[in-house]
Amino acid sequence: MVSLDQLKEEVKKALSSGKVKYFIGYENIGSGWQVRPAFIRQPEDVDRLVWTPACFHNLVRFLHDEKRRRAREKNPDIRPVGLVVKGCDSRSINVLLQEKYIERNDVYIIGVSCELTGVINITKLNQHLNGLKPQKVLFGSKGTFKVIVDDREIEIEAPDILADRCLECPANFPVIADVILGEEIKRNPGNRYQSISAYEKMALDERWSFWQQQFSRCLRCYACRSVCPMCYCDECVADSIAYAVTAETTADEKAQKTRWVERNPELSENIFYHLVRAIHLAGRCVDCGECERVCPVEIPLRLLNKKMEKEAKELFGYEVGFDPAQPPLIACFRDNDPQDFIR
Amino acid sequence: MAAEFEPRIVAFLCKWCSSAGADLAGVSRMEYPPNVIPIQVMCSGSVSPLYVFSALSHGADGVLVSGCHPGDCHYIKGNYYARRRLALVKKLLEYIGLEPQRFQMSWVSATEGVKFSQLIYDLVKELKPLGPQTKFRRNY
Amino acid sequence: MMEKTILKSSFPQWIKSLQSFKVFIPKRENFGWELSSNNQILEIASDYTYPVVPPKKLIFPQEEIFFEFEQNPDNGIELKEVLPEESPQVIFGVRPCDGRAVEAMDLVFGGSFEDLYYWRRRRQTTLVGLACHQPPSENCFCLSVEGSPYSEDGLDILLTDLGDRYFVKALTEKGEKLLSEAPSLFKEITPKDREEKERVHLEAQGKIKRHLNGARELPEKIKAIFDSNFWDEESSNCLRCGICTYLCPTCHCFDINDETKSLAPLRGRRIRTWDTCQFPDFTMHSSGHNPRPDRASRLRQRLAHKFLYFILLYDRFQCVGCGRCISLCPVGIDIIEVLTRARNHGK
Amino acid sequence: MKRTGVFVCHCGINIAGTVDVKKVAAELAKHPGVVHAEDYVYMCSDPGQNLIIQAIKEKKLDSVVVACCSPTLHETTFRNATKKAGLNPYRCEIANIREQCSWVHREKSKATQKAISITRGVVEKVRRNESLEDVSVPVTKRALVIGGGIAGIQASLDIADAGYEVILVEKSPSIGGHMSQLSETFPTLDCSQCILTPKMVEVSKHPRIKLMTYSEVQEVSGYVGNFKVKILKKPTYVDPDKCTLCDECTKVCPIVVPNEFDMGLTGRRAIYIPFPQAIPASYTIDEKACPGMFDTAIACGKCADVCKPGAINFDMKPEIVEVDVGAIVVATGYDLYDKSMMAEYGYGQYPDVLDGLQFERLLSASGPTGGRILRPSDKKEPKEVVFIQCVGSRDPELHWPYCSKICCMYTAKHAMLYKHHVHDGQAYVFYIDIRSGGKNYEEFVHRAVEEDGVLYLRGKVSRVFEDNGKLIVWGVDTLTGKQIEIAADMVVLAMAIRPSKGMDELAKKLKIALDKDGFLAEAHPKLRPVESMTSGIFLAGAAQAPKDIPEAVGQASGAAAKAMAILSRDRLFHSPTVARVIRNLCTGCGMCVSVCPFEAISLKEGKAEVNEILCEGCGTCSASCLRNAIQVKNLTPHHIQEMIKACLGG
Repeated sequence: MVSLDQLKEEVKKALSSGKVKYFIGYENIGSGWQVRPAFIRQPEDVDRLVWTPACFHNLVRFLHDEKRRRAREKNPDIRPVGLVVKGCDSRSINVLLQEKYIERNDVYIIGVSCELTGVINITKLNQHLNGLKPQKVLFGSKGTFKVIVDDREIEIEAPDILADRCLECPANFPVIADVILGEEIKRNPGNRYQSISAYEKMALDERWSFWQQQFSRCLRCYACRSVCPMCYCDECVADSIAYAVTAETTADEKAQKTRWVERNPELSENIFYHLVRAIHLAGRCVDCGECERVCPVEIPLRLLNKKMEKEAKELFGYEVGFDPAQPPLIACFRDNDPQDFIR
Repeated sequence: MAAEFEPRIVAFLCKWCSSAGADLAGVSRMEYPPNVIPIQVMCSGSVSPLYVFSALSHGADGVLVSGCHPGDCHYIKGNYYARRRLALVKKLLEYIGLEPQRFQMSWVSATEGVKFSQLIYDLVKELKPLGPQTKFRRNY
Repeated sequence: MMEKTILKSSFPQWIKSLQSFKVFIPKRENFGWELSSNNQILEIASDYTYPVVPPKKLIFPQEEIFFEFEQNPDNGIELKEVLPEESPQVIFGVRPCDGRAVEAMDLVFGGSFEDLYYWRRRRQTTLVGLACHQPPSENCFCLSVEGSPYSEDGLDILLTDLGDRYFVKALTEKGEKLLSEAPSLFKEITPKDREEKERVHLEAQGKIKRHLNGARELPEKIKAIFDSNFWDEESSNCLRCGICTYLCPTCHCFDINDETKSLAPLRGRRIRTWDTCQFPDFTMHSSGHNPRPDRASRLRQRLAHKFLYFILLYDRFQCVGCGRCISLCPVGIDIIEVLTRARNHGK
Repeated sequence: MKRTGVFVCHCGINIAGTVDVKKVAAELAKHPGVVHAEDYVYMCSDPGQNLIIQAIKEKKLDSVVVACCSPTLHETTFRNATKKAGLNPYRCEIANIREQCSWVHREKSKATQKAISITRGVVEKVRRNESLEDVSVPVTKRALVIGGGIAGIQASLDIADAGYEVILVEKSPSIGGHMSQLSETFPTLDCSQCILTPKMVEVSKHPRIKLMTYSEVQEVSGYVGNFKVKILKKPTYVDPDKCTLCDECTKVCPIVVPNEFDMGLTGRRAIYIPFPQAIPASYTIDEKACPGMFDTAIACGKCADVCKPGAINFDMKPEIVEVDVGAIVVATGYDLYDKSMMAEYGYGQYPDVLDGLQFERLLSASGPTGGRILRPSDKKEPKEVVFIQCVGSRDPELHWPYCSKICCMYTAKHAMLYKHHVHDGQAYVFYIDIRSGGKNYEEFVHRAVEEDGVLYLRGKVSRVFEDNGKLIVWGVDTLTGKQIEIAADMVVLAMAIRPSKGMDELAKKLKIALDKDGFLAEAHPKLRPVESMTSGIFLAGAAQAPKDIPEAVGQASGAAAKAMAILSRDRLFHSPTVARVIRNLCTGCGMCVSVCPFEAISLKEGKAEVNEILCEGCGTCSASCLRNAIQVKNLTPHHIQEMIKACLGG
């Protein structure tokens, strides 16, 4: 079991020793059971911290803000930022290291083991509770969740309400950390590609009609991109809502900016945007599932990223985020990469 | 009677092998259907997935990327990167529901004029029955 | 003003009678409720809450074509006006907050300059409100922003669910016209109907859990703390996505772009699309200077627009308390909490 | 608004026969930004070019598209014309409507439509082209030659004679290479040492050659015209300036190890001079063999005791020398294929089974036997000697598929010289076929057969084994189909030629490629045989492929000439269509650095930086960049997108 007290203790130590600039963990939203990222700046604030099955957020994403802040400030405080990370989150740190976006000592990592569980899926929880409103959602004893409803305690087997990504997780233990809380417990690996198998089996037109429906309701609010630990580009090639323009940018450079996707939210543009995102995440996505979770119209974005994850593994033997020293998927090749599709 | 559907194919040809192979097809007067619009690039390795998506979005019925055979790349290894990158693109497009015939890759060397001309024949033949590509095409 | 009742069993017939309208009714989708015009649905589901994407999208769509342009043979450019098509529409199930939101948008797109495209759609739209029995979300706080679960503002009709029937209050001519499409279905009200309706309204009011106290003090307070670092801390986990604004029923900011369809001859169109103050490029100047360069200034803009500028302009809040921005924020930024802390800041 | 001119060539009827060129010009005239469009029968002719020049001047064109044949034919022509008209040549582009259109289609309307689409695309490209100037860098007028065999010696002398400084690096203590081990050379049978030694001396005396023996290239960075090379100078522990070559040291040295110069047929001391004519003429202490070099071993120091001039210095340390050079010639030579791979021929088991170089040493007057042919086992003169060709070569299943090229000739020479020494002896040669292409080579082989009675047997040897003091050779004569058994006194194996040991690592340091057999890969097998794929690095001698002395010398002179072509210039110029980094967008992820085949990109302060001299403009970096932060000038993603739009929009 991950001990919250121990977590608080570690964070307090890191803050009071001045080792970290600030610490990002999770706190409850109001008095409810849901949580949000919490920025802890003072040792006395560590009591805000929680560790529950609702800690979905991949906090690694906030390193982008820190990097941008450093670039803006004249004499930035370059102490590391402290983070709580799960196994998947830790792999996204490895990808950022691999891509030299951050250095190892930019981040102080408190890794937490997901042990036999992980994070929950709210829809599954609501379905399970059949209309009842939970007051608290906690980790139970081995492999269960404890949900408090109407002051009663209900024990739920983890697989019943676990997020899909957790069911398909290749490593429930942080692969990089300064401190690790909880035990490394090998979990029975399920089918890592379970969620996409049904779609792979569909007939082509059936698949198209599925995806057409999904993409046509995209609002292009860019929450998927904004929450993604890998989407750190200052200017997105697909459709930028931020332009990396400075006083030094020449008129030519501005004129040469390519607009691949128009701003209109029609199907063609939505598809283009999501295709670019999927292909740019190939070999980089750690399946933290955040894009899918935040989508207000619930486009199943994981299905895209998971497909790319599977192809990278099956075609090129490539696994994401376990080794920060490996070359990026598309920046390397093997002489015998498959080419049966080439005429 | 309505005219037969004529697919429009955008072909990204590497300068040193495939475009030279297409030139050889020309020099040898090997006829092939006029449905392909060649865009010469320096190397198949320079073909970004964005180019493929863009061609589809602008209404191409088919996209071809053609480079040097493995080991023959003028730039030593550009085609190996292309092969890996575009394999993923192909998988992705098909997963979304695009007909596999609509995005193709080939190795055509500077001596393979015959192969190039045959390839275009085949592509056109495969694309005709599919009709226009409307899935990714812009509507306005 | 006309008050009637209609049996729920007659409701489908009413819908069917609206042949000359495009009718939108809430439909359950896997991601939540959507206003759908697929002609299949003839009643409002009893567990309907509110649509994820508010009704504004039917009046102020995410994409509006202004005009098309085309090069003519003598190389001049011809413009062709594109206007929203003539098609009267009825939206059923508009929650009172969303109705008030439309009224707020009317102020923005009306006044001394009327937005042609907005009003063409707006005038063709009949909003059939549905008073809340239950707060549609746990984050509802309409009472704090001068609204209520049975507010009539902006609506053409307000329905109140009385179990087997709806209490129907036609508020405008447009509303009355809708009733006249099937007059036989509507019954005269009885005092009991009215009594019951009042009870439902009051009960609903009592069920609202969340409150933003002292909202009218906020304009002054926001001014006072405008330059403080309060906003930095509050925005520290903001992702700069567009959820809070795109799904806000009152947010109405837009961007205008030209899209080229072909080069020879030159053909294209000018379109308006939603935009949001939460995107960094919203205030980006071509020089590279951005007057709102960070998340703090963007969060402040969103709240100041709703609780300061709008009040100065129109003497009302630009927030209707629907709570969507709270429920949907991926990182739990809660407008009630932020404003409450703002009010208490420095105390 | 851009002002583009479009010129459509008829190419006689080559284009106009299938494409309605008038229509192409008329349609393009309507394209936005096109202010001039015309057609002409032969655009590449002088009048045609003049039309372009005139239009540029009169209509103030800022970009030009010529719709004509393939750019491989006339791009340069039209760019020169553009330049003549005062417009930057990179503002001219070619639309290929002949090879890729008119010549391959029949239906005129469709071919015309296609020509219009192609030309539209190119118009959209050219109007976004920048005016570019060739990039240039200064040149360090000094060459590095790696390898001190005959190829390296020749290249060094040629370059130095032309007036440039040369640094010649040799890993062993003396230059000379394998040629110094040879007895006589085919087909003239002149003494190898006699023709080599004067060249070695010339190297040592040349004022512009800096000779660094017992040295190895450790690190290479930079690029053509501007390489930075770190050279490790290993300690010899003997000061060559003090050494008088008195040879007292070797007499007292207690350690004997196999002598590599004699291919292990004799021994040498731990302190040694490789051979009497070695350059530099000095001794070296083999630190791997000398016990005095290790703290833990018994200190010996006997050599130092007897060295009167005090030339021995045990405190000598390895030294790293850094040099700047403008060009590099790689001439690292060959080694023989490892004989232990040939168990069926009994090598290593039987002392009288030798390889070609060992037999050279037996033939050499300075060799272990003073030039007499004696069996290593019993020092008796062999009366029956079997020579086996293609050992390890031309054997794709078990060994190497290629022909080692020189073995036919040297085996003929060996057999002939054997007969000259042992008149009553019999030489047999097993061969697959005889390859004697080369001046006077065929005649030479005939002399061996006809004048010296060498018996050539066409076939392969299956086994060699010892029986009763004789080496029994089993083989088949494939001409007669008969089994052959020869009881020989000596067997000489013509081993395959392999690249010298350590060359693969050197190639990595130089960032040059190897071919499938491990030799250095040339840039083009026919047209660029002395160049590597890396600009400024040239290949000479057997490191590139097996070759004989005249070929190695010839290639060395070729490589030297190529190197001099660089060194003779003050600055190098290079096509400007290279990659450029948009620094605002670059996050320094380094993907472009990994994919660049030319090592042209590096990370500086967290951003990619392109070395414009090394960049070949292939664009692989650009496609790998997730942010389009690196783009090839005049073929940016923006260019491509606008081309796509224009091609499909018509």
